[in-house]
Amino acid sequence: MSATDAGVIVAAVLTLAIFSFLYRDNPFYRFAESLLVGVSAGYYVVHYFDSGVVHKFWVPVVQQKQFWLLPGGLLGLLMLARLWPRVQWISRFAIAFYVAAWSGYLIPSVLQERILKQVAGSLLPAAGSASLGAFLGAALVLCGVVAILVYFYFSAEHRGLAGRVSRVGILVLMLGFGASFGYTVMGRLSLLIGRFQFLFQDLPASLRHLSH
Amino acid sequence: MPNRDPIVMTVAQEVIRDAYAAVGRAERFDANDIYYTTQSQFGYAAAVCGVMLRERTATHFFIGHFYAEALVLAETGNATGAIQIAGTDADSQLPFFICACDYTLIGEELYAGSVYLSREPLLLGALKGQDAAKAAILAILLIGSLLSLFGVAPGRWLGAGGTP
Amino acid sequence: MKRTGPVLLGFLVGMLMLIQYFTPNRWIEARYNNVLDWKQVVFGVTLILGVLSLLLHHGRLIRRRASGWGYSWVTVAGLSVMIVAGVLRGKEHGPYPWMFEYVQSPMQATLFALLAFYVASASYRAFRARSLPAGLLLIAGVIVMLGRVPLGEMIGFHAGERFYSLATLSDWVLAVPNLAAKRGIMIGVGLGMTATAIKIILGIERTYLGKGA
Amino acid sequence: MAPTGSAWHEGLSRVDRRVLFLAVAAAVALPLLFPLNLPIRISQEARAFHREMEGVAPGRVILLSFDYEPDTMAELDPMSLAVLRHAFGRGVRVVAMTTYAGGVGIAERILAQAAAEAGKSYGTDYAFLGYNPDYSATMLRIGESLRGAYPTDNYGRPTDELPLLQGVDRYAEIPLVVTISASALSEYWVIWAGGKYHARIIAGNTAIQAVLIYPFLQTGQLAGMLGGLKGAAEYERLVGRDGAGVRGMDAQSLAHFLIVLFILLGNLGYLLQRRVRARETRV
Repeated sequence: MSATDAGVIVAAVLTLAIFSFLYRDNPFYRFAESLLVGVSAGYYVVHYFDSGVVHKFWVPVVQQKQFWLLPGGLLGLLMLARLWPRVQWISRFAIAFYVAAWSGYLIPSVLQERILKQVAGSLLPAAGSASLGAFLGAALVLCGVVAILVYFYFSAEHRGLAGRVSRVGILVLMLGFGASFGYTVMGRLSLLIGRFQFLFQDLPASLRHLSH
Repeated sequence: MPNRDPIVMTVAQEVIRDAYAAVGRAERFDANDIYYTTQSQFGYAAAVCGVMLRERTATHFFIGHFYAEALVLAETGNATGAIQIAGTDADSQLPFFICACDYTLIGEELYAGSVYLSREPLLLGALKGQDAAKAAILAILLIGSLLSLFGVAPGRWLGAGGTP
Repeated sequence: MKRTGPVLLGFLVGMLMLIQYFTPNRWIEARYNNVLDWKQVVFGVTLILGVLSLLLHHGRLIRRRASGWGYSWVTVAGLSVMIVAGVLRGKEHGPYPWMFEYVQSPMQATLFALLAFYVASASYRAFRARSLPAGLLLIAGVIVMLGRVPLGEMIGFHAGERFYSLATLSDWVLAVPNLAAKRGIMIGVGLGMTATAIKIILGIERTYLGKGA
Repeated sequence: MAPTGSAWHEGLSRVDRRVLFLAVAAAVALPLLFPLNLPIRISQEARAFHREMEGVAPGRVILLSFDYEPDTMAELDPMSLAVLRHAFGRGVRVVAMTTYAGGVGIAERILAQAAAEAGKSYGTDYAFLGYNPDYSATMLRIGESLRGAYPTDNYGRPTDELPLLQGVDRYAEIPLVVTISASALSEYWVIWAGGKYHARIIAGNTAIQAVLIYPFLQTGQLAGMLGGLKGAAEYERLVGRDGAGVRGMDAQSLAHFLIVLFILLGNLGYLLQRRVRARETRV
């Protein structure tokens, strides 16, 4: 029996163990769940160490003599201080470095890509430059975005005009969430189709190999 | 409080320890209540569902950023009959929280909620700042659209031409 | 030192990463690259830390014979087998890739596929048109679901030479109301992220540093 | 004393979950055993995705990022395989990477399959850089230097020695970035790689993520997009090699109609109950 066929059979048994959770929580499922938690944690720690420490630090510093990476190693060690409560405060330097670096490079890119370009994309096209249908669509998008921004405007009470506009905002939001719901159902079912394709196609193939 | 992200776990332990201390019950704080389960998304969802089903918790708070496990948590929690309050900025998960939870904070309402509860001057200031920015964006949208109706293309000033 | 040190370091690093966006200066660009490399190493160590705390958590369960400690043995066993296999035989051959391919992958995929069943039961039991907004959510969901599959694309009518089907309606729902909704949320959340980032750099937001910061 | 008239719709709302589960299993399993081969309509986003891939000159190197883990491989494996078949078929070279530790095993399996089919050799026609922790730092670091972000490839070989990467070190030298992503990774590629470095990006997404990135399609920050297994099926048809995407479409159709039926039945039961309750309170 090849490693692949054995693997497919083990995979099929574990797949059924996870599906058994649908009937109810049972030892067969809990064994599979615990095995998954352990195996995936083991997989991740080997990869994190291999890529984060070996490939990204040890090899470049030792073999390629890139000593500019040494402070990174030091900050990594500072993070390990979290393991001992008495010196836990040392790890704050590593956390502060990590979170502040992320915050620094976030501001310009998020402002440009998630805000400015989106606002630019919501402006109406010049009159006559777009077909009636496209222009109508752009106008509806503009109204939708304006209404939603009013809905998320917290400094003023939503009464009168602002109240009606924010009411339109929540309705547009719901149409958007409806589209998300439809697509999410599509995605989930595709994953189930994938598992059934495994059970109905890959598993029988391996079992046939065994019977020869 | 099961956790899926090691950094969030360490921060959560600190924040909850401070919260216990703030109400004078520092002795009730047990660091083991805030633990790490797994980085694997679904190992985490299964672990949390197990806690909800086994310990019959009365109230579930799903606060933060969620991915696909949101539906598993909300559906299982709904089945146990617990009160469920959700707040997330993951708009792909909001339809399920809206349908399966008693109340859902949508996107920014989550941040505004913490400001409303804490009345923290610093947080309040940040909220006011964001609202001012929204007012500015609303102005740009309306004025910009009027301008572009008459042939002036304000999109260029906003970096719309950024893509090669 | 315990408090101002991290906040000062955060301010310096945050400003460096902010300024690099706007200047072609070689020195700043070099330090920007360094910070990116260091950040990846720190994140790698943090992730390892997370797994260690998982090991400690399950170790405690085993020691205390807490309920379900037998399952903790399975978790610790799975973790150890993977680490030993990874260290001894490497990532490319032996039990390590085999366990990923035939133990971790199928189970992770199946756990996700469970959602298809949960979505079905939620559709039947939880998705009620209690109010106008909830009703709109369901109508949009049904339109998009039917319009994106072959069977649904055949339902429609001919007007002139064009065939208008559920797919055309679902394309419109995705390209107009859905686009406006996602864009509205995106702008708001983008502002929130920017505000939080500014507070972190200026040291106003320190909760992530924990007690006494 | 519950009015007798409400008996059958009381039953409607008290159907056991497991009956629903069996119905879903049947709706998905039957079409896999008895295919219907329904026609597939191609969307504009998928045509744009295909056009972008066609626009890359043979011999150039594109960046393909496997940004997903085994939990969504059913939706995304068909896309990554189709992208590799399309690229290798046109003589386009591929440097692959992943921002998920769980993506390494997937990338190796699909790269090996596509390279074997097309007779491509590692190091010259394609390479795999593996996983780097912290995706935002990785995406930005690639903007400065691909070899700086990945000093070695997934197998420990220094990236300076890979023939594939000679003359390819920044987004400017990469005509197209293709991300096959599960969660918000396609959005992050737009923010980090598109923001400062103006990379040209197309994204293959899970259905749930696809619906979130329509704003980026409209502004052109994303040049093309595939959405879910339907997107994979559309692209497979455009590339001319049917695969798991096309094979799954019949089951997808049947299952969707079943879910819509559940929603209608659930709401029917709910409305009837409300009318019965309203009549009771008036009595």
